[in-house]
Amino acid sequence: MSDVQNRIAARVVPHIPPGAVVNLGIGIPTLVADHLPDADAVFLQTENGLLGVGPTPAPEDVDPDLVHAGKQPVTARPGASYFASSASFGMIRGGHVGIAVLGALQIDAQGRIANWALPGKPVLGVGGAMDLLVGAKRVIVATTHTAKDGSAKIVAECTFPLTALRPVDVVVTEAATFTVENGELVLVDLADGVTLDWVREHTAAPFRTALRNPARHEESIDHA
Amino acid sequence: MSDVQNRIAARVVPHIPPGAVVNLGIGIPTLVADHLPDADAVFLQTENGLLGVGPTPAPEDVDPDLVHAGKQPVTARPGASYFASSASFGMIRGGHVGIAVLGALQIDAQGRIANWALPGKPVLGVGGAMDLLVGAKRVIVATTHTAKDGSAKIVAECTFPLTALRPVDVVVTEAATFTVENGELVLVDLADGVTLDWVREHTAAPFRTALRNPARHEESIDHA
Amino acid sequence: MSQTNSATRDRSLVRGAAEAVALIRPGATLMVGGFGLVGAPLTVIEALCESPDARDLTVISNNLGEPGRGLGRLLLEGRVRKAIGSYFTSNPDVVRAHAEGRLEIDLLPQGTLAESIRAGGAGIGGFYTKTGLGTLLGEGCEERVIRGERYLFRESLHADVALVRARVADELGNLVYSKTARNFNPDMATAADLVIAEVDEIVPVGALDPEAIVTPHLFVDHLVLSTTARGAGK
Amino acid sequence: MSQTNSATRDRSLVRGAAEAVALIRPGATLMVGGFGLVGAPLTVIEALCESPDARDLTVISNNLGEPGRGLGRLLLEGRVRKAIGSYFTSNPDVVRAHAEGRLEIDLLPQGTLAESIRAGGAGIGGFYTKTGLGTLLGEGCEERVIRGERYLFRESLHADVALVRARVADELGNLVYSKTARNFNPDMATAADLVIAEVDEIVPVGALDPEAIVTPHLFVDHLVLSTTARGAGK
Repeated sequence: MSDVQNRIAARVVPHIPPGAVVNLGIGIPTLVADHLPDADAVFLQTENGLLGVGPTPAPEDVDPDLVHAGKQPVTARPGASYFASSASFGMIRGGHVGIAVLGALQIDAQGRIANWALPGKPVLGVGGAMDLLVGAKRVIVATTHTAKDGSAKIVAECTFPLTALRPVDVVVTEAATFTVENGELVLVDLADGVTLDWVREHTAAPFRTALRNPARHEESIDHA
Repeated sequence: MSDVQNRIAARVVPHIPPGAVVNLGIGIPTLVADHLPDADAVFLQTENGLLGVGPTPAPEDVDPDLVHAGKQPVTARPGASYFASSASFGMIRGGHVGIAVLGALQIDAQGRIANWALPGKPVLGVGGAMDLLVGAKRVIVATTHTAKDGSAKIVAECTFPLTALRPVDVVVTEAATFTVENGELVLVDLADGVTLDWVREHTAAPFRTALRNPARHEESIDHA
Repeated sequence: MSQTNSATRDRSLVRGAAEAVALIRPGATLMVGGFGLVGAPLTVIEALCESPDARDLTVISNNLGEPGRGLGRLLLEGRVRKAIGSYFTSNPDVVRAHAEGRLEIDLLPQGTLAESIRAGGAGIGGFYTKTGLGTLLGEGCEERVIRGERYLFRESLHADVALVRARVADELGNLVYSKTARNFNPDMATAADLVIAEVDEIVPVGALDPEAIVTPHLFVDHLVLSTTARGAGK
Repeated sequence: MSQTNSATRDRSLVRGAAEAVALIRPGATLMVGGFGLVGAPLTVIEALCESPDARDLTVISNNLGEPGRGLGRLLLEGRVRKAIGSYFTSNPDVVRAHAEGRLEIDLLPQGTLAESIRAGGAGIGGFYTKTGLGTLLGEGCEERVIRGERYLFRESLHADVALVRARVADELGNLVYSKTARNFNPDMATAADLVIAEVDEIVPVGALDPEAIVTPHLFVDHLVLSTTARGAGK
């Protein structure tokens, strides 16, 4: 994974309190596990049926029956439990997973996201994305600020199919962090070296600015 | 339990094939277990969460955490399993229990039964009766032929509240056995010493007669 | 108890029974595990009977205990306003309280009760069952034909607090049960905002087989050590 | 294997893979366990690929295997008419077959898929979930407001045959699973008329802990010993 992706993952960590039950989506969200300062204090749930996901095993310790939702080998921590898919999604839909960290293709001005389908392409995969977005108590999006072509991912209205009507709670990018409050995006943090102007330029949705630590950005330089 | 009740229970046994998964209701149905020639070949399910109910334990072996749906102590056979109430009724409603043996207050001419409430009294208990009647693949009623006051239990129409719209498959009394075929009761067996006239006199619903072993009843005497 | 996990280091789940039930407010809806007294959290219920705020309660439970025991005592203490369950006739006190207008009762088929609780815990708003169709208990329920067969709609159930009984917990709150004392407990543990589990024993994290844990710890908020012998109510 | 039970004396559940899949008729609806190849009954699927009657199938499974492996091979053999699942994009053969009109696809959110199967096994005709509301996958679903919140109706799923993968069976057919290879298998084992379980090992009756059995034997019709190493598909 790239440096940018790891920086995004690291920026998610302060939003995860000790003791939280967390489901990490595929992609950047998966990297969050590596950045938790005390991994032992967070309980990772994976929707294919495990609470208590541990670190990636050494190649010689891989158990083919032990994978996360991205189908990559994992381990199980002490105190872990296994369960069937219906029970796993019962946990998720029933509001028993505290935090879901998800990727996104687009985020709209109300904090709703599109992360499962592309417009005009056949719709052949969704997995657990919709259930996680509907059911998790808090949802954090971890995404690059812009798409590969440089276009904004945070847009006034999603042109890609929505994953759910439920808005997310926090959007974390390599450049900025937004919370979603009363149906609007609020910029609460800029990454070191990122200016408000850069964020304005690369964000295609209106947002309110309420930086939690504005002093830190007084002398910020342009985003590389 | 009385001699009559045990005779009824014994008359149910031929209707239970080896290997069957059977739920026995409270009362006379519970006695069926004692009459199974090879109890090992039948799997008793109890809706409070056990497949593989074994015989009543000796008083010194009673485990307060191990009871059947009538809340009496039981044992568990080798190969038994425990499960939650939702899973237990999933089995029942989902058609995975082969046979339910239930008691009845009334049986109507179509084979529908009333076994959970009395007319004009507050309705304060139903338990698993409705689920068993709706879900079991086959339902056998085990009941005395007449009520305590001598009135018929098999009636043209139930005056007591129905337990379900689903008709039962077999009605076994101390005197007679009826099957339910195409919405009508069919008398298929008379107990030793019971005449067809006795059954006609004590049955208040129309029924067709198709005795499987009529010769046995040619010289039958009156029911004591 | 060993201290193998920072979450348990930071915050033990273990509470005294009185401390745990003090979280229950007047007018609360409770789910209480057990089939009669089997698998009922008797220590927690006893504490509830002593708690001044535990009044005007709605209790979702298969039965209301036995006369003067378990939930039967809570009823006699005048704390229960309404009971939702499947079989109340075995406790004459319940029949009397209902006849005298002191207790509202909502009767459900046992399977519908279990499924409603399971649905409530799993984020399912309601479901269709054949059970109760054409009976007194189906009156007023919406009907729907699915694949040519008639079903009744039932809403899911949810509670403010669930009181459950397990055999063993680990320090994280993972639960395993004992035989038919399991009954409604695992379902109820999923369907309330706050879950208090009464257990015989608390073992270190890692002592339970991950394949055999019935209630994963994310459902459990507090653990209370049982001081009531199993079968004490029999 | 010991012979401790007259039911097993009378009738062993063990079948050869070919013998077991010969029960599957053309046009059948199959549920097949597994999350990708993890927990998929690969030995049974291989036999299915050799069975002349296994054609025109509807397959309910989270995915259709991987290219040429597991259900992916069944697809390449031209046996699958329709797939119902949640994630098909990981197998390019599925995308191609769909684009070329050779494969009908019904896509469900993964939780809705799991719940539909569980409901089908539990005699529930349908249920209400919030998942999918306001999305492409919710189009055409009936909506209902329950306690002030919007839900979508979903019908339950049922199959003619379920092919599941467990770690160990006892001779009666009780099943326990292996870690995350459990996934859809226990739900599917409840939701089909005929259930064929592929297992690594068959142990005598009584060898499994009654508290830890995940699939009670009444759900299981036939056992097939796996000849495919776990992870063989990886």
